[in-house]
Amino acid sequence: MVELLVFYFFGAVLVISASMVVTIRNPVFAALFLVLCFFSSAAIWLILQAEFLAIALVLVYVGAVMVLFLFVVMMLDINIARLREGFVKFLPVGIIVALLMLVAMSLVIASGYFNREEPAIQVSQVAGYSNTTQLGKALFTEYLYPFEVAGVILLVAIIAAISLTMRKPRSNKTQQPSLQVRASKKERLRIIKMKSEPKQDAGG
Amino acid sequence: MAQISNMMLLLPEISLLGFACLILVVDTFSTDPARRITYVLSQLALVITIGLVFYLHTGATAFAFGDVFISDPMSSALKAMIALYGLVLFLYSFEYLTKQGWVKGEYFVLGLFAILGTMVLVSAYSMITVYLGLELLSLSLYAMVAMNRDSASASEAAMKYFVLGALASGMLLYGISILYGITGTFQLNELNQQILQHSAQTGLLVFGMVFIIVGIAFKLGAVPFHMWVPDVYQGAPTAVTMFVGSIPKIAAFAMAMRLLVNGLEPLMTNWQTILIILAVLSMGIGNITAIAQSNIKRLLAYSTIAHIGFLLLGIIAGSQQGYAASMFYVITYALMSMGAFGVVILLSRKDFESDTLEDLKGLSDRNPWFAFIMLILMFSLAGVPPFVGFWAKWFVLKELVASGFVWVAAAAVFFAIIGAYYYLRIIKLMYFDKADETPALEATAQMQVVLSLNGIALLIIGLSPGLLMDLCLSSLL
Amino acid sequence: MPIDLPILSLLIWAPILGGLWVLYAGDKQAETIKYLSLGIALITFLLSIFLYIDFDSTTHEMQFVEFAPWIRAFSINYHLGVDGISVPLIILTTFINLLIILAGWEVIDYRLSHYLASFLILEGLMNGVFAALDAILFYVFWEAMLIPMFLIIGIWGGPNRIYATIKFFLYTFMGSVFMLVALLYLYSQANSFNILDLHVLPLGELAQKLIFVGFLLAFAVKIPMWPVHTWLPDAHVEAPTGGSVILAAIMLKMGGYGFLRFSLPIVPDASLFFTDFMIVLSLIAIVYIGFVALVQQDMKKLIAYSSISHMGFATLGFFVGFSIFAVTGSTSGAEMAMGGAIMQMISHGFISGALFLCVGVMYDRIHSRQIKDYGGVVNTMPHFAAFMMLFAMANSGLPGTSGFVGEFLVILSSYQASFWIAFLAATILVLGAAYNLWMYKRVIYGDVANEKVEKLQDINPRETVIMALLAIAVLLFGLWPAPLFEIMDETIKHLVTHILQSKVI
Amino acid sequence: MADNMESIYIAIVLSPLVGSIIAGLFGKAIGRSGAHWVTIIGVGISSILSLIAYKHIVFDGGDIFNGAVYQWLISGGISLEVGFLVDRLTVTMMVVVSFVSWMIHIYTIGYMHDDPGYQRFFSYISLFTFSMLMLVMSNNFMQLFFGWEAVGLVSYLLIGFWYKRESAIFANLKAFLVNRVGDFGFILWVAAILMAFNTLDYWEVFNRAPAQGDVTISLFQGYEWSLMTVICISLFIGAMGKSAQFPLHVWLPDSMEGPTPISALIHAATMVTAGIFMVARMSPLFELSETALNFILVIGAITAFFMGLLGLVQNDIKRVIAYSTLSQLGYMTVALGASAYAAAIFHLVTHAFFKALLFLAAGAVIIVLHHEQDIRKMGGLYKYMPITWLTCLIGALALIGFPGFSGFFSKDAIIEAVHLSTLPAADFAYYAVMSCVVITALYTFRLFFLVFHGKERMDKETWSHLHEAPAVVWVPLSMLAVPAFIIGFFLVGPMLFGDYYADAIYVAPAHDVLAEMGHEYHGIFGFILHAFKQPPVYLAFVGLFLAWLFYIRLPDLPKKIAGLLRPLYFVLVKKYGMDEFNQIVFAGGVRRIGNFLWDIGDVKFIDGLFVNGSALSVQWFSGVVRKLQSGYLYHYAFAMIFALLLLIIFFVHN
Amino acid sequence: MIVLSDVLILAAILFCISVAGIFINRKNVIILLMCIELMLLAVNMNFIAFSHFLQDINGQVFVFFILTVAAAESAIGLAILVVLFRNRETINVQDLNSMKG
Repeated sequence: MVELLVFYFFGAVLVISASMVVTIRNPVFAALFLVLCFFSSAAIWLILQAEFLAIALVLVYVGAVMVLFLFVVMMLDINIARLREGFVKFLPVGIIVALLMLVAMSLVIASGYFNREEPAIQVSQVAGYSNTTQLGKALFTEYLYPFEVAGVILLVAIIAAISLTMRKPRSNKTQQPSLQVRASKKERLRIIKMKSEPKQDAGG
Repeated sequence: MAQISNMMLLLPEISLLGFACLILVVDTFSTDPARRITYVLSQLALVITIGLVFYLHTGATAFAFGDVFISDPMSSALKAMIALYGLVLFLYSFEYLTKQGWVKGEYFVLGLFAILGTMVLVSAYSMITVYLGLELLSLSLYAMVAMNRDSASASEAAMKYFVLGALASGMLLYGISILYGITGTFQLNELNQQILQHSAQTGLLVFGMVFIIVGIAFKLGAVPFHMWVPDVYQGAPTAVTMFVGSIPKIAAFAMAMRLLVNGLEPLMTNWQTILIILAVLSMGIGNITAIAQSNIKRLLAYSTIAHIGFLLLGIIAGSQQGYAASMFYVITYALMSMGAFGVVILLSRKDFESDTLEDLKGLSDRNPWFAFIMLILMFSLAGVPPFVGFWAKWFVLKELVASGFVWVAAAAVFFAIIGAYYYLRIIKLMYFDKADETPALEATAQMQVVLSLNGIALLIIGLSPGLLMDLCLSSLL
Repeated sequence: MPIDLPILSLLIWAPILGGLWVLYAGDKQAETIKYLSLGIALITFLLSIFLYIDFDSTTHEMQFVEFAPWIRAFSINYHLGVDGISVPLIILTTFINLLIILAGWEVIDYRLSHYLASFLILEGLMNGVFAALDAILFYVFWEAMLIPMFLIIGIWGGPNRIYATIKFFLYTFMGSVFMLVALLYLYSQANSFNILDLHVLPLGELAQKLIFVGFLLAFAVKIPMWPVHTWLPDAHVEAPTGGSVILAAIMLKMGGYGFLRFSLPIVPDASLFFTDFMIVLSLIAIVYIGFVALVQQDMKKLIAYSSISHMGFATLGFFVGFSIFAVTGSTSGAEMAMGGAIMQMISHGFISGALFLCVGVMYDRIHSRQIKDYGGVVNTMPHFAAFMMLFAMANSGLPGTSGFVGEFLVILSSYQASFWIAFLAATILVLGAAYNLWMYKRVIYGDVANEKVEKLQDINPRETVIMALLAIAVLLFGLWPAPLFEIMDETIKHLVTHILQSKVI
Repeated sequence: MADNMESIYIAIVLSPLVGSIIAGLFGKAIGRSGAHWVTIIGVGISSILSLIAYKHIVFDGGDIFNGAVYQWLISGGISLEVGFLVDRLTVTMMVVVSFVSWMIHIYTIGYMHDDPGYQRFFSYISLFTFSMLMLVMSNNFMQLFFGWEAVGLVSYLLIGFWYKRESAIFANLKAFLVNRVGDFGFILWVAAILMAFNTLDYWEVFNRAPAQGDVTISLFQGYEWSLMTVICISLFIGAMGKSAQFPLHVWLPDSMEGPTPISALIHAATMVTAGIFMVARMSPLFELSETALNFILVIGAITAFFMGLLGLVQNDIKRVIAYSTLSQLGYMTVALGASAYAAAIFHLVTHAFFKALLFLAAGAVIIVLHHEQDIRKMGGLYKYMPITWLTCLIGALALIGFPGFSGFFSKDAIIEAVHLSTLPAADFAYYAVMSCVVITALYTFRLFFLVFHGKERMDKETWSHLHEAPAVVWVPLSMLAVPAFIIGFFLVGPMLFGDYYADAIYVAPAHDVLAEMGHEYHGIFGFILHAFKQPPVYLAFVGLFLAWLFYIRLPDLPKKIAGLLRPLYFVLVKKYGMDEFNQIVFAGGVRRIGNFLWDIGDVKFIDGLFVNGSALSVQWFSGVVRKLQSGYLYHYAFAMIFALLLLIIFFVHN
Repeated sequence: MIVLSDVLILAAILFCISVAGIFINRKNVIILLMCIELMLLAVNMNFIAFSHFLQDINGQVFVFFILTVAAAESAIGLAILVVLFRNRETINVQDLNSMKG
């Protein structure tokens, strides 16, 4: 029963904050509401016994992704005032379509088959069950191949992000690894042969 | 789990990944502004991949990694084609980037990753791998589209592509989740079995399937999920447009095959109807809108949409031969599309994309040979024999008719007539109009050779389409 | 001629490869490529004559058959062969092409090699259409033909050439794609693209009707029948002389050939069902287009319309046979109608080709096709006037010329079906004479109309040769058509017997 | 002998053709004299051989020849051949045709002496001779049609011989088209023959014809027509075109634009009589349809009477003769209608000679007067051109049927035959031809008097140079004058009442008016005496007298009468308005229909609405669809979502 | 006890909000990126619910991958955004219509 209440509570928070994300004009606030969304989702996930993912959500999303968002929001000097114009005009149509969509989806989802309660016997009730362990086992055995692919995806993201955003330095100096590596002894140390000066007459 | 035999099956992917990483490193330390080493290594990677695919090709079907990976004749054939097309694409791209003066190592690296993603997708036998392959491909492409950082239209295109792509993959995921909720599996074969057992839940299954189809349709660029196509084609640098227009179509075909045929075959009658709507809309909207275009890349985008409609027809046929027809279609279409963009690249000059139709005026006076190649390309795209485009259409139509969809076939040929108009218009510009100005075409020898081969290939395959047809048929039977 | 020489393949590929050779040789050696093309065309023509000599007219079976697998997976074959219907058409093709090469001799100075190559390639493709026994092979030739023709009109055509050529292409393309669907449907039933297999394939009634409609769209556009004829005047008018000649002399015949090879034998019951419809359309073509031709101000347009009207006889002849059989119960009338229709096609090939060449001769000199720009040409070009008189008369179906034979036989036989069919068909006697001779009067007769006409030079030896060859053909087949009918007779007999048998499942 | 005869027949046909081809193709090489020699020799051979053939068939009683020369084609099991049927009818025509033609060839040397198209002209008239011979010698309907059209072609070429003259090229077009209207009926007739008899061979058709007498054909729903009637009427429509019967006569007067030898040869002696010949040849068919015979009678009578009237008001010397020709053709047609085929052919033969004579005489006058054709500008020529005057007088007397002259016999026979005919239309025809006798005499001698007598009305210059025509002109005149005068004596007996035609002409016993007349025939003088008991002779005298009165005695009278009967005069001058009617209704109407079909049907409706219309609507639609591609991300997203929504609604919630 | 469809409907609401956000929002591209995150969250919710109710760990594995990909996606999205902003000095969605038709 408590579970249910908690679920509804966080569900409500989730829905409200999600609506705020969509409708609020200031992107900073939007990002913050998104954080709230993630938090409440994480809570619900906990109820659904996905502990690892709930934590990961908070850590990865709130900790990394949302910071990135905020960083970009701050970095780009956006004229917020202009962004507020003419928003309401499109709202009704949008809401109607979204509601229709929701109705269409809910009618299907709520139909008999999914209308069931939690299974009576749950694996988590087995002693020593660890969600994280189970997940880890699956990941590194059955899903090794997808796991590697996911790794590649992250690599692509890195390459892409760098290659897109990295600019040739305008004023500040940066290192150029290719030049550094190629630097040879000759370039670093110039040995200048100098004519030795004629020895001064000692005691001259 | 990861036995040697598993790894063996993955050799092409592994080698490609290895090369990509190697190139990434080499590129970083290369000082050559022309990036010749990067380019050569990328081509080498692809050649080796092709070699490995051939080497591993047994004609048998094998699974690896808990059945999330499949190696079957179709995947081998498609991988070989993808890598081969990658070779050609890189060649054209290198020419283009050199001309435009912004050769980047990342282009090739990301290109290789995109190809890798395609290969993952082609070999995917679980919805997870389908999704990951798709994302690997898509993310690489988003970045490639935006790669020309100084181009406003490129970044706009990339943004549109990205947002819509993410939306589509979100829908795909939603569909996957519903299917998972019903069947409890991601593995396509099991999915197939489970659906049979859950036939009472057909409504729900179709619900999930609709979302999945949206994802596929988006990747293919089928109406009404096509709206990104023209903008991306136009905005992206031509080399990238060419990329987007060829290999990912093969990937999307593979994705459709895996999900709809391997996974959702029991729901065939349902998806056939949906696909018919999408196909007819694609052919209609694509062809009709193309008529009004004045930008070649945009025109080719709409033409792609129309061709996707045709491509879907083979899948709609719902028979092995029909799938083979679609495969034939996508392979030949990619070839034609590359050739067409190759001509656009040929025409382009430094800081000048040369992508309006006006730029084609009087091409036959400026360079009769490449005008002739373009002529072959256009007639092939229009589906006029003896070029290969005809056989592609012929094959899908034949299978469609064989499956009893005669009226769909009739509608298809009707739209093909409308489509012929704008191809003819291009030929008209090249052959019947006089050029306003006639700057000489700049092209390296290898570009000329490859473009010529590309054009002539259409004729040769057109004269003897049996080989490729046999390949497609044997890949699917 | 040793019988094992692949003569049909040679007829197809010699001109195509020759055309590529010419294309390769390029414009720089103008004289060389002219003689080269002429040589190729001549060789092809001679080859086709051997076809006639070796032809066995005592059987309706396909002859000179060549067979090689092409696409094994779907049993599509490179399957060639000719019967009594295709041999005359092939000879017509090679003959007309020979003349066209000659006709373009001094006239074409822009991209000559492309011009010559287009026509040579076109010739090969057209021979392919007439020789193909595999439906897909046929279709490939049929469609591929559009490409050179599209370019010929578009590059060397008149001021409105682009509209005309695109209209031509799309119109014909529209027709043929539906034929493709029909062929594919047939394959799904027969598992074969062999035309001869399709001939004996039993089909349901509805299927037959739909297939008929698919074929009809293709062939009706090509031949062309009312009301899908409007591409033809535009295409003819805008095309260069050679293009107009090919269009009129051969391309239109392909529509007729299609009816004979596909519509009638493959779906005889549907043909029977649509007979009245087809007859009505044919009659409309004859009468309506006759009227339209009368008021044309442009000579080429006039001849183009007259072509449509004359092709109405071909379609009438093909389909009236059913009605004749229904009335008389004998195949004799149907055979005669069919023979007349084919004769009409052949003869129209010569006559319309000749007339277009005539207009071309004048156009080369004055650069106008308008009737009003001429008058009194006979004063300055008497020899030309004489030839044109012959062709104009032939076009109005004067006995003794080939134009008479087909019309005569079709009218004669259609009377057996109904008086009114013959009545309406026979109006061409008056209308045909009216538009041909009225044009002749305004263009050739009369006093010299203007100074351009005053300065005209009579036809040169080259043009004389072309005209004379055509004149000989027109008179020969007019005075003695028997050899032609001898070739066709067995085939027609077999065809008529075949189409009168129901093959409904 | 038979084999030889076949070669002779072929030679008869081919020698003019060869001459024509040589003169036509190599005219320049052989020169002017070469051209006339080669053609005259060609036609000469032909006429001499024709005489031999005539002797062979008529006098020696040789075998009738009926055989094929070669197979034209075989289709549907029906063999169409080119072949000859030479019997007594044919051979008569052959002699007339080749002989008249020969004379005219010779005459042409003088008439066309200065014309630049000299060789061409000879080529044409030789070609005409060939065509006409093909026509008369044919043994089947296909070849008949060939000859039929071929003479039409040559007629077309010759009327338009002086192609610079607008009137000439108008006239030849008109002639050809009107003839084509006739041929339209003709070809339907051939088709009907084929349908009914499954052959086109004369003899086979004739043999099978009686069996088809009761067969009917349904042209309109519910109305049954006798097949024979349909056949015969369509056949007669063909004859109407060629033989210039009302209302297809309009081309003949205009055809006078051609050179005079042509008028004589084609438009008087031979081609225009082809229709008469043809009907006579087809007598076995016509005898099976009384309806058709009545129709023929009516048409013939109308033509004879009304065209004769027009002759009264014409001032062009050739046109007067042309209308006379029309009228005489009407006589022949009436004879056909009355089943007096022999009389028709008899009149045909006599007419050929005397009308050719008249034309050539007129031509002689025209040359002498330097191509002046208006009879109001002639007069008193008898003093200068006595030979012409004499020959012309013979021709004129023959034409009006002056007793003893050739025309008398034939015309009288026709009138008598019509009188005896029992067909419903016979009475009408009888009165028409009777009254026409007066008219004929009147216009003939009006012409004769105006030209040769009275005051000289030509201008001074011409007057001073008047002289007799050259020998090449008057020799043929004299040679034609002889038969025009005497031929009746020789032919009337055998041809009308004897067994001259043997089986060539068939008359049903019920219609056989000539046989009836034959009962009263007792030699030529009996025939002449008998004629004096009948009105026609007196009527001819009346006409002659009136002409004398009007144009010699009281030259002012005609004008007064014309003034009195102004409306009638106007109608006659306007030729009953036929030309205007045709011009407006047919020529104009056809052009209007053509323009309508083209402008509205083709350009606006098919091309505009359907072809370009669909192209434009596609283009318009393209513009509309383009707008959907707004470039806005949210629209794109919205489209995706909305499509998804629709898919869900239709496929999940269906 | 929580009923499966409750969670699913919650996810559906979230999904619809995010979807609506994409086409309602016409001003700020960043919000679009956030909407995408939201959408993935909705999907993840689905997976986790199913995973729980089916007692099958595979669903959570998928969520793991989705999280990974989503992170990569947002990195690239933001990178594109930065490039876009540099080129056009705006991230207003309404300004992104230089290509249309």
